[in-house]
Amino acid sequence: MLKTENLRAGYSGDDAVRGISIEVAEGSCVALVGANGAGKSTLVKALCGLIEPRGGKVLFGGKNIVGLPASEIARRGISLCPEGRHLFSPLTVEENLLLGAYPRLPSFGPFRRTASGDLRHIYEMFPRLAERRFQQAGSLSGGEQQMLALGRMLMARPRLMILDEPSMGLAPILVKEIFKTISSLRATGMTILLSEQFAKSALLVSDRAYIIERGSVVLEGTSASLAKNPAVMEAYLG
Amino acid sequence: MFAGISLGLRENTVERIVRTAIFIGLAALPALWQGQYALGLLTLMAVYGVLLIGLDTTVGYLGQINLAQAALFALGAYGTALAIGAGASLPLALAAGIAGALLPGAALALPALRLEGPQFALSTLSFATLSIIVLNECESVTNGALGLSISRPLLFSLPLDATSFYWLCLALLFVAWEASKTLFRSRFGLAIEALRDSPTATDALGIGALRHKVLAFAWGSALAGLAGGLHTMNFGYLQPAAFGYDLMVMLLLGVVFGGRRSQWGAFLGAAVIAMLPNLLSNRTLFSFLVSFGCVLTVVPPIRALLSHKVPLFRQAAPAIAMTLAVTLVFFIPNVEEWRKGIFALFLFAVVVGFPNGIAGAVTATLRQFIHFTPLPILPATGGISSSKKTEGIALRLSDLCKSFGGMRAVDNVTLDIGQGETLGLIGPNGSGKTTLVNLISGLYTPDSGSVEIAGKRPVCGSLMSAFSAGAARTFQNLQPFHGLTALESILVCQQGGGESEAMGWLLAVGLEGKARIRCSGMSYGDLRFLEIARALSTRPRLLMLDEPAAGMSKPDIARLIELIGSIKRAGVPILLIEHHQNVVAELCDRVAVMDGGRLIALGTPNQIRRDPKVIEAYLGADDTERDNMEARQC
Amino acid sequence: MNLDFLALAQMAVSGGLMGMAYALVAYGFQLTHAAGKAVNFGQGELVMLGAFTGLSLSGCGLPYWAAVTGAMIAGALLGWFVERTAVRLALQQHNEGWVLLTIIVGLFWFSAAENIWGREDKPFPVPWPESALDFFGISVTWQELAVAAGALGMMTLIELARRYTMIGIAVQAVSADQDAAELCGIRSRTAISLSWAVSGIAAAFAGTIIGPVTTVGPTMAAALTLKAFSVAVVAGLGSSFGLLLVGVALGASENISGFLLGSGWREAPALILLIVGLALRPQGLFGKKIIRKV
Amino acid sequence: MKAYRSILAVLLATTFSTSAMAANVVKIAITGPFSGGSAPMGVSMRDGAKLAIAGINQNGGINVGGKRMKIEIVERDDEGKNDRGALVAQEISSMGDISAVIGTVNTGVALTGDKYYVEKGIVKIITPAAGSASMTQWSNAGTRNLPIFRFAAYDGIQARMVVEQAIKMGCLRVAILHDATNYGVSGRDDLLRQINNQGGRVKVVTVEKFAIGDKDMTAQLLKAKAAGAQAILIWGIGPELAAVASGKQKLGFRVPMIGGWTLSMSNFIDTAGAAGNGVLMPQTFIEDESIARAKPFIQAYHKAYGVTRIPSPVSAAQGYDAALLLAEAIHEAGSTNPSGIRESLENLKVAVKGCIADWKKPWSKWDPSKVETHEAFRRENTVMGKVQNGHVVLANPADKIVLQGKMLNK
Repeated sequence: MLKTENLRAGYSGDDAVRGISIEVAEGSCVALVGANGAGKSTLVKALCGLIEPRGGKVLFGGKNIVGLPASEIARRGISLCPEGRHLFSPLTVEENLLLGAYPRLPSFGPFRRTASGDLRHIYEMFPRLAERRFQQAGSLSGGEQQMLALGRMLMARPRLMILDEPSMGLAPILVKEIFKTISSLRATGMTILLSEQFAKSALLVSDRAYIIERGSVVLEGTSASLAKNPAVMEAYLG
Repeated sequence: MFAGISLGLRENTVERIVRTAIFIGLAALPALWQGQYALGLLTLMAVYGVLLIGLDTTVGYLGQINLAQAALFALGAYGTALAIGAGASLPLALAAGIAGALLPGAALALPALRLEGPQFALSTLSFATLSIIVLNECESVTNGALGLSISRPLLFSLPLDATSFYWLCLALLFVAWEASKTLFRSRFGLAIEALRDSPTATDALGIGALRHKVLAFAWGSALAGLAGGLHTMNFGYLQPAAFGYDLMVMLLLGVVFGGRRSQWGAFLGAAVIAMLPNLLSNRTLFSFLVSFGCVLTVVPPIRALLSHKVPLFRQAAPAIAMTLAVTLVFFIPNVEEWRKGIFALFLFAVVVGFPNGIAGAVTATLRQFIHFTPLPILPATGGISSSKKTEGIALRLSDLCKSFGGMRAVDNVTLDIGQGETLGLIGPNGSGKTTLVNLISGLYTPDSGSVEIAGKRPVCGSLMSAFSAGAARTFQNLQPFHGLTALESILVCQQGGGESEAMGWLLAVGLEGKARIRCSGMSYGDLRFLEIARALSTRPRLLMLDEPAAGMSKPDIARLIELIGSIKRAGVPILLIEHHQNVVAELCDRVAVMDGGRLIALGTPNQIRRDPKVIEAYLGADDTERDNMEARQC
Repeated sequence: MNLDFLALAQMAVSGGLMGMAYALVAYGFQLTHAAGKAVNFGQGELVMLGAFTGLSLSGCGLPYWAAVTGAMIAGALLGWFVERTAVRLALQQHNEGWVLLTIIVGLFWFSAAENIWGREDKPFPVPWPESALDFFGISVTWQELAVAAGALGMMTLIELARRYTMIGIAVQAVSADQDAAELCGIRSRTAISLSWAVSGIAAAFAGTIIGPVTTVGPTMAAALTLKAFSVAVVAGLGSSFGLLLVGVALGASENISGFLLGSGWREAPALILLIVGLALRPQGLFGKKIIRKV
Repeated sequence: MKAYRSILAVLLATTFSTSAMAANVVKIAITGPFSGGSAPMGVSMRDGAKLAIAGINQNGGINVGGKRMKIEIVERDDEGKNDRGALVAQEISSMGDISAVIGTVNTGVALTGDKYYVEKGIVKIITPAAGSASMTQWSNAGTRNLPIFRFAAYDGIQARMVVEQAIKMGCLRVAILHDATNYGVSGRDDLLRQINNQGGRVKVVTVEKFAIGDKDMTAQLLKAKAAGAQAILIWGIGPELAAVASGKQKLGFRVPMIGGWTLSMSNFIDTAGAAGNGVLMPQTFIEDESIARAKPFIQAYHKAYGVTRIPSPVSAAQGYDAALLLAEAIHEAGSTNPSGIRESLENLKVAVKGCIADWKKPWSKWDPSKVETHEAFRRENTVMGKVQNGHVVLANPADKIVLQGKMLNK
């Protein structure tokens, strides 16, 4: 479904992503694992069009999407839950969720009614959000914010979900909860690309994984095999 | 593309030669281009030159939109006029003009320069309006709206005719130019340059933003006062209404048009705003200029078309504007009525076409064609040495807390760093490490708890205070001074000491070969080393390195380890945030681990490596521990 | 004493009602600042062009409301044009050029208006009577009421659209976090252009409601823009309620200080307060504190 | 490239054509604000003068020493700004071939710029700027052989008429309102001087100021009302005057409003609407086609510029007559030499039939102690006008004879 070929990207200065080729098959969950600063976030941003790649290709459903604006890529079905969540903090929880479904909703008129089915679905999944639906997103706690970010992404009914460091900045107990949600999503047959610094958890929920170090893929394979590979551990602590 | 010509001269020397030649030419011009009008224009240009060099200190060097310059100009003009009315001699009258602008300018600068962007613009605008109101209303002093008429006083009992007055203005312009240039080449100027690029970094490195800004503003005001004095003597009649919004906008346009952060730019801008609106009254010249401008602007889009690209709107916009201007010039019966509109189109084309102004565009072109001899590099002295060793504790944090919104970013952290100790701070992304450094260095004010650096308690939330206590830091997201060279970046940070000492610091981090390269052109890894050199040059009592190895290549990391090792050997206590475990393992005496804002472990690198809590924090939870989670959901 | 008190009340009421017009133009600043961190320094020219368009349309025999609608459409186009030609270019070049480009575009509008509509001030005909109403000794003209009601109505309308239509919420999302909005499939450029168009509508509408008071001429809005800019910055470029409050307070304070100190000084106290106030609270009275990140 | 070459050709052609013709033309400069706030006056003045000049050129030009010379106009927009005005004056005075200058609306511009004409001895006719200072500066300096003439009812005359009118209407307690510009403040001073001349008969109860752009005059009017003013004497321009008139109406403050000639401009009359009725001002010209003398000019102006009303009729008429007077002076001088023109302006032999009056020797030899020597208008050829239903009419119908009249003998 998604395929990159020798993708290069970066901000000012050197490339942070130095020629990465990955593949995500329909219905699978693929993890990008690597330490902070390995280039995972840059890769993910390049996939979604938030930064323009310096070289290489991104094929989504067989079409090259390099150079399209992020909003266009989002409309084609790639949904990113960005690192640091990036909620619309002055807006309410419900508005945040509605915005997730923005391309489908009427600009004027009864948008809430149009989206009510999806909203109900999200609120069932995250009851905490239903309780706080009219609260400002910025006033939520870290875990709730992450749930909202996930919820917002689900509202888009994406073909491919990309989660960038969903565990970042959360207490361990909340991290567990997030991973539980991810694995339940995966169970519904959603295609997921997960970028994660916590190798163990990431390898547990994914089918395949790529270990990234300094902008390049250093290891790839099924998650089960990688989990047993001592080199993975090495990539972190050594 | 071009080999370029090598002149065998330094850029600075060439600039000075060209400038002197131009001034001599300008001084001789009245002999060739005769008439009162020519003199009037040239004098106005010289006066505006002084004024715009002053305005450029805020608009260019400080990077703030200053709308008070026209009012300061007015205050200077009135100062001079009143002094002349009281019988002052010419130099004294000019001094009165300078004082007339400088004092209110400094009074404005103190509150206004704490602000930025629209807020700064608005407070200067308010000041400007207020000044005009005062000039208008204090009729007993300023004669209000009726205006003041004065005649030009004698210069040392010599009467000044129009030509000699022009020479006087020209001479003062030269002095103002040279003085500004010298000022902005000095450490003061470097500091101004640095604080525009990153006020956070300048404050954290003890350069001090506000002090420098106020001084720069005061200098700009003094020049406005001088220009005002000259203006009074030039026209001999003053009216408050002449210094309103229109003049302000015109001055601002002049600076941008000419090119910011350059005396050349201010001079060219002055020439344009003094001459162009007046010269454009001449229809022939007008048509010629506009047509010529039009031809110039169609070059980029045609070039784009020739290389089979659709020209960008940015490239095409100036051409569209100029074509419209040409259409107006040749098809409107009364051009004089459309003068302002055509002038606007002209300006639009220049501002879009040359975002760095005329001076910026010309300099860039010249640098392409001409190779100047680079400045010499002095031998290095000094370097990392163990100069400051005190007993006791380098850093003590007690019960430090900070939350943002609902998130506790730092939660009850208590930590000590001993003298000469290197403490590693690790933890997953978002665990609060950088927030902790921001609290120590005074960028954030803690919600509760206290920070003690080398025995002193800095004022909470003040970068400068933490710096004076001895803390110096680098930044996770680089805060380089883009406009400065590597050498200048060090010079501006070090407290005294000359170029050779600065070279010593560069040598210590291995950047001695890149001393004359601008930060904007340096690689990421080099900038990381430069930030360390910057922090070192302040001779800190506590060095905080925030992810120094992030984004570095393997050989660079090896160099970094060596560098931090030598700093450590010199006895400087270090707080090191790092993800690369090998860096931490090799350098740190102790390691602290943060997770979710809390300190979860503290010990030697080996202890930490084996700590199950740490391993879990890094590798993430096991799904096996369900019970925990279910307990929470109930 | 009694007369003085009544006079002060009269001043405060007239000033406050006109202050609503400041708030409306300031609202235009706020809209564009929220969307793209830029404001139009040529907003006064949009106010003026809106008024002229309205005048020309009603000169063509259109009824007042149709003329106002036409002016608003023109305002939307002009606002969009300024964003497209000037602001976006400057922001692409990453400098403060947008300030100058908006001033320059304004200068061009000014010259164009002088040549198209002439240089004199013209009256703007209105459907309401010229007489005044009397409330407990304070007289209020229909015109003043119309300005206040118009400003309030326009702001309410835009604010409702911002809060209760999907497109309005999307524009707010773009102001809050442009990248995140893009990720939701919102075309942020379009949203920003839309904000500028709405800001142009507010400006043009302001032109048509103050036109009858100020008369319509090329220089009609110069003073108004500066005051509106002050209102926007003092209120904090983030709160529409704050704008109204500050606008009314500024209008009233000007009139009262003009009455007490002499009319030449009418703006002085507000200006001093403004400098001091900003020094103490840079983010504005109703603004949120900005956290520096490194 | 081709386009560029053709543009170049046009440029060259214009350069050569102007220099080739230069010998056979009289060059006259017209300066004033043609853009910005005072543009209505500047443009009307310019267009009036151009109308006169076009008429002269149609008849073959001026007979200068037996040679028919056409008049060429150099226009310069001073934008109403002093600095720009000074530069315009410098430019014109250094052109070398300018015979005379007509113009200036803003007194400040005259104060900054006129000295350059005086230095070069270039003749300038100031119109319609009425501020006293633009002439008194020369009498104060004791300048000899002054080449500056004024063709406007200067504020001294106007102020006197305004004060006399107030007395005539029995308003002995007056409030003075004026704008914060040079024009308004000097008008205020003239009014105070004239009131002083009346020897304590009239009492000024309050003096209030307003800024350009002020639309709410409640404060000033409330103060005037509280002080018991019986009339408002006002000096200002255009929309602010209208704001005062509407403010008066709003507060129910029904006292006469009398002020300078600018109250006759359309930007006051149209804006004030019904509130403007009854407002009085001195006039030198009224756009009224029933006045036989004015009719041809009014019709010609309307036709030439495609308008149904002149933006500032007084400025236009004064510009027209000033140009006629100048042409006659050049003819009588028999040369385009400025000093000759100055002398013949001071001793005009033939009465010039203008649209305001028949001008018979309007000026005389400059005497620094008497500004009247270079002032064309007298109390006698200025009338009181009144706003009535959107038009200016004569306040005193008997004055019609003044506007019709063939007077002005010295």
